[in-house]
Amino acid sequence: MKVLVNGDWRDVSSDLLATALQELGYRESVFATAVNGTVVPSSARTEATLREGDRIEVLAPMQGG
Amino acid sequence: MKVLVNGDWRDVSSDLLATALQELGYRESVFATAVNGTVVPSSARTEATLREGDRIEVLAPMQGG
Amino acid sequence: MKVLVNGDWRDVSSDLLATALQELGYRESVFATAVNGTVVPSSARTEATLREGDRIEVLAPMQGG
Amino acid sequence: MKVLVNGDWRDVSSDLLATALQELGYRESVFATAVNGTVVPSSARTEATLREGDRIEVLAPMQGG
Amino acid sequence: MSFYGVELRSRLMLGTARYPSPAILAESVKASGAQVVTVSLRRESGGERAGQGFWSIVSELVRDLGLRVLPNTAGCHSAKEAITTAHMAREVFGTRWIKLEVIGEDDTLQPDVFGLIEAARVLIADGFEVFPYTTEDLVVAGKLLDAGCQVLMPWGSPIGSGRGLNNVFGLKALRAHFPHVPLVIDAGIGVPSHAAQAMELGFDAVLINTSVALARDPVRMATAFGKAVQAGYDGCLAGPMEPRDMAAPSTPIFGKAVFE
Amino acid sequence: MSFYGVELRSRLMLGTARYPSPAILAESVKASGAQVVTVSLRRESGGERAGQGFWSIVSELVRDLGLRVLPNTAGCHSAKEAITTAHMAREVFGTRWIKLEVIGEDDTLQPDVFGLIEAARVLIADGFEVFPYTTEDLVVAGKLLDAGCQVLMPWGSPIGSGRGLNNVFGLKALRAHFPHVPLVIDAGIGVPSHAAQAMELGFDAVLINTSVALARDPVRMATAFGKAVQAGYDGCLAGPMEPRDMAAPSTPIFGKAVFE
Amino acid sequence: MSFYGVELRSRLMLGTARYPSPAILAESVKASGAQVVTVSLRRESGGERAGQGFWSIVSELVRDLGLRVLPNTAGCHSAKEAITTAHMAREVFGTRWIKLEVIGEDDTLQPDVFGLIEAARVLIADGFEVFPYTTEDLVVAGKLLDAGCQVLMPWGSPIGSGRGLNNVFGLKALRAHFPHVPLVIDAGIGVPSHAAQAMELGFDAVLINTSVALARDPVRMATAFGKAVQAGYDGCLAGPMEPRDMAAPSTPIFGKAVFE
Amino acid sequence: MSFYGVELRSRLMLGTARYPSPAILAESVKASGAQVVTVSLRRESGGERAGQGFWSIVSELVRDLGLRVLPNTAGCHSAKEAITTAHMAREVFGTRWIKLEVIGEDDTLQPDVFGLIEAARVLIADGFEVFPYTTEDLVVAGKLLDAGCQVLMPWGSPIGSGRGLNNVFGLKALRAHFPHVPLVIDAGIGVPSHAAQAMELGFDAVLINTSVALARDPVRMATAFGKAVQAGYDGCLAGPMEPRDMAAPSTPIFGKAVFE
Repeated sequence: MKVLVNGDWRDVSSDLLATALQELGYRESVFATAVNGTVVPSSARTEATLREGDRIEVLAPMQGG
Repeated sequence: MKVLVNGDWRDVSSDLLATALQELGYRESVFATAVNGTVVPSSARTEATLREGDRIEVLAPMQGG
Repeated sequence: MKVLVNGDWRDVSSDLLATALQELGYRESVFATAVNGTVVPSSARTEATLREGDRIEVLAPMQGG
Repeated sequence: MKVLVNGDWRDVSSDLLATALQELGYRESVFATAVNGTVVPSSARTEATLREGDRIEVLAPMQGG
Repeated sequence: MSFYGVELRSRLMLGTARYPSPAILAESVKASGAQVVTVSLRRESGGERAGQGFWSIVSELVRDLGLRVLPNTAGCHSAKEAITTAHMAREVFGTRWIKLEVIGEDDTLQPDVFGLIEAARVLIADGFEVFPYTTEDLVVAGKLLDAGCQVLMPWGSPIGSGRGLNNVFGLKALRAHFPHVPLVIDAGIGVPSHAAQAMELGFDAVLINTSVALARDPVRMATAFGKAVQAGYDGCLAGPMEPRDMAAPSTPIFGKAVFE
Repeated sequence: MSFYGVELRSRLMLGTARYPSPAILAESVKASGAQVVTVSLRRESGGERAGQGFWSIVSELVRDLGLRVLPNTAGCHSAKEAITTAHMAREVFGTRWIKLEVIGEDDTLQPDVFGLIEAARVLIADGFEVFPYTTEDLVVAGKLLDAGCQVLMPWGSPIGSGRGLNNVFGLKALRAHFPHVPLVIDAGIGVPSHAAQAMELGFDAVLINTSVALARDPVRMATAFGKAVQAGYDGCLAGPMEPRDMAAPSTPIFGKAVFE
Repeated sequence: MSFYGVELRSRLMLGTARYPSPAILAESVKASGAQVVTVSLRRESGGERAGQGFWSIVSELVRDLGLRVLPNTAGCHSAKEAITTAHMAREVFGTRWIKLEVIGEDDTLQPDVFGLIEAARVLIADGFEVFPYTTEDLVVAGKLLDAGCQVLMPWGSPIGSGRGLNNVFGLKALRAHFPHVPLVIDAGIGVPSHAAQAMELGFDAVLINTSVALARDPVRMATAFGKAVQAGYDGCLAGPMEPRDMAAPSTPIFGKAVFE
Repeated sequence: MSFYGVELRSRLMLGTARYPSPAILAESVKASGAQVVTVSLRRESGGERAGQGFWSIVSELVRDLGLRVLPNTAGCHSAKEAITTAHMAREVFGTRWIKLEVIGEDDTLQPDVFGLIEAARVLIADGFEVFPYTTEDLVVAGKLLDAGCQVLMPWGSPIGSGRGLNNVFGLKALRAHFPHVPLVIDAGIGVPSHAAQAMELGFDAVLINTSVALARDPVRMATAFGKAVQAGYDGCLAGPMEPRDMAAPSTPIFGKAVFE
């Protein structure tokens, strides 16, 4: 299934957000997620299902002013 | 009938705006009118009816910056 | 003998600056003196002679910016 | 005879300023002269004598602010 | 320069309030060379003729000098008030032009940019040609243009303050972002050099009132502003040199005499 | 306004250096309305005709427009140099007027006020009418007046810098302390609003050169400065309102309509 | 000073971006004495650990120094974006505080006050404690307060410009109209004297980033800003003298000696 | 920083005049961290003990805090007066240091640079270490240095005016031309940000009096100035960023999320 992750098209096999993120290499680290512009809290990722073409944003802490 | 003219309560006998204005001393001069916050153009004054308690604004040209 | 002390005419009997200053009530305190626009150091006051009409300045510490 | 004209050494044969200036090509035009830092007015040039090594300034009008 | 298709030669606009006398008002308008004068509306009681008197003076000027009248909505604190006032002004003054003021705060008389945009939208839909009194805010400016305004009137400083241009940086940014929109500095100009500076920054025109009307000699001050606006406009178009940190001799130093 | 008994209508004085061409210089002088132009002297070699060429252009302007020529001692770094140069200028230009510059520092081209006062004394004894290029220093100004100067030319900012008035406070104090002495801002004016500001502060005239000569369009800039000087002068005499910290309405609020 | 019930001693807030190294960031935070640091969010690809690395440094500082983290919504151009980003920040940083930026224009990075107010309303309803990055506009400020903001963060000048306070008048008016609201100058401070000036105007705190991070010696600059903020705060509370136009002697002249 | 071979840590110098009470003077000196205090002389009549009282307070501070006393020649209007006063001060205060003031004009209390240079020459020949109160004039500065002064004290604005730095350009030029001479801003500083600004311009120290003494809370203001001077000094040495005309995001925009 193709999904748009941070602006790049990626293939994932799982249709669960949590599992898909693991496939994409996101582990242990601190990050936040949104699917199609809606925030998906960490606690909800194991139940959030993905569909072909979904837009996923994965954001991590960075420097800010 | 009591109407509020430019913030002061006044008695007028006519329930037509045009006639009431004449009663109130407005003649010949250049002015614009609004009743209850709605503009009443000069041409419509002869048909505009007044009710007890109506708020009438009569405005004339003045200096402005 | 009349001398001008800080702008006021004063009578002093002594013609020695040191003694005249004592007459005028200057004792112990920290001050500097000039006679006719010339500085007279403390050490020289016992030998400095005065003449009728001399202008004496007696200055003490004060606040300054 | 060598003289310094506006900072350059030049040979002139005449020891009269007026004639020397002609030799140097100054004709008709509006200019002012000084020899060794002293102004020599136009009227005095025919009588002003030069000596070996004299410093001559010849100045003409220019733009100024 | 044109406002809503009306070509104007003069880049000075003049307010009509606070003059010592109608005669001095008339003389000041003439002396200024202004082609646009602002006017307003106020309550008049029956039998009173103040408005009529004022208007007859202005009408004569308008006719004799070929002026345009620009009514304002001074003193309005909401879009609704401003809209109603604009309609009444259109009827009285017979023009679609309206200087739209929606005041947000009474001490600084700063624009309420929210009410301003709302009123601008409504009035433009109603056929008005709106001159909005606004701040130097670029986003607000963009929304006013989107609403259909074809002129913007940013403040220099509070109305009647005479402080000149409080935020030169902000005004420069406004000019730079909307290079093709007629921009008029509308408030706070105190002395002719302020007006010249505004024009040098590239603004298209200046609207003055208090600093002429309250000058000791309003007519002479009107003349002064007329010249200042031209001076600043010419100065802008003439392409000024860049300021330098240090000096550069104006008189060439090449060929300098040496007297030892 | 008069300088050493010579009445002048125009309060703008113009330098003649750094223009793109003699023709543009001539047009700029005309456009500015200036009645005084500054000139200088430089070394010329035999056979060269540059000075002659320049002078014939200026002479023609002087004759046609009835100008006064004000020679300067630009580039002089000592009283002696300046005195010698002044004498040579008097002979060449046939005037007792001399704009006395004694430069004390080459980056800022600031006056050497010591050499200046010394040279002023000597030249005045020699019959010159001295226009000293000076700082805003009040004590220096007093000494120049004591020496017999009847005009002072304080700098606005370094020559050719176009920075405008660096020390408004100091210039105001100078004006306030010598209310009856003709004071001319001599250097650093960059744009017309600077010139207007100088006049609004009460200065009697302004001398401009670089900011006209180096403008993209010198002739138009000359026009601009001509108007700006008039605007500032009129503005000063018209008695400007005092600036206010906060706003006051320019449209009277009495009689404001209420639409609920 | 308290923000949403959190008492803070230090009136300096520090951004974490653009430092030469994480070590210099950490030292700068310590040197500044700041108790609040701002952070942000960005895209991270799987396997990348940049965010994690940054966060572990900041977390350690936060723990060791007892800091508060203030996440921002930098780079968001709409209310929607800013709202989504705020929610993600809340999850990642575990705080209800959000420095709300809705950018309206990319050259000046000025706030879009419309999107700002809209986002503030939504976020406050969602339980956030909003620190809005806004302009000096009084009407906007009023609407943000009405929306439930308990702190305002007006800009001094464009983010990263180092220009200081572009509109001192406007900022003074803001301070005067909301005397009891914590007001933080959020952008454009370039040197310590700018920060001191902001505090002297009565602002409650200052947020600095670029001018520390891009200084040649960020740690020393952080120290400098720490002191400047205290100096300005003390100076404000100490009740400064009014400036005078002309001089008054600071040494009493009574008793002055006379030497003829 | 050293003045005539005396090393000083604090870059704030404090005047002792115009405080509400001797106790507040003493507390202010302590709070400021100043290591140099200025004092003066005045006429005292026999039997009077005011000078003695003042001096015993200052002496105690001097002893306890290890201060240096810098006597001035305030109020002197000629070189002769100043020279005589300096000699008397040397005897009373037991120091070769003298803050040399020769006042040229009573409203602005500006230096008479002619009398100043003359007095400086004489006093240096007499063994004094002269701190001349001067203007920003570069030529005057050069002559004072030639006379043997090893410190210069240019004014910021008139003594007691609290106006800050009237001529930033001139002061910058002074700093640039004499990079190795200790330069102290001596007059006119009104608020801590002025002091910080002076230090950011690269000045070595600041002398304050009136703005501390006449503050509502002099002790707190003394603290404020102490911090401001350090802040400005650190800020100068930390190498500030250059100000920019437009914005630069402090939060990196690379990696910005997209929410459609």
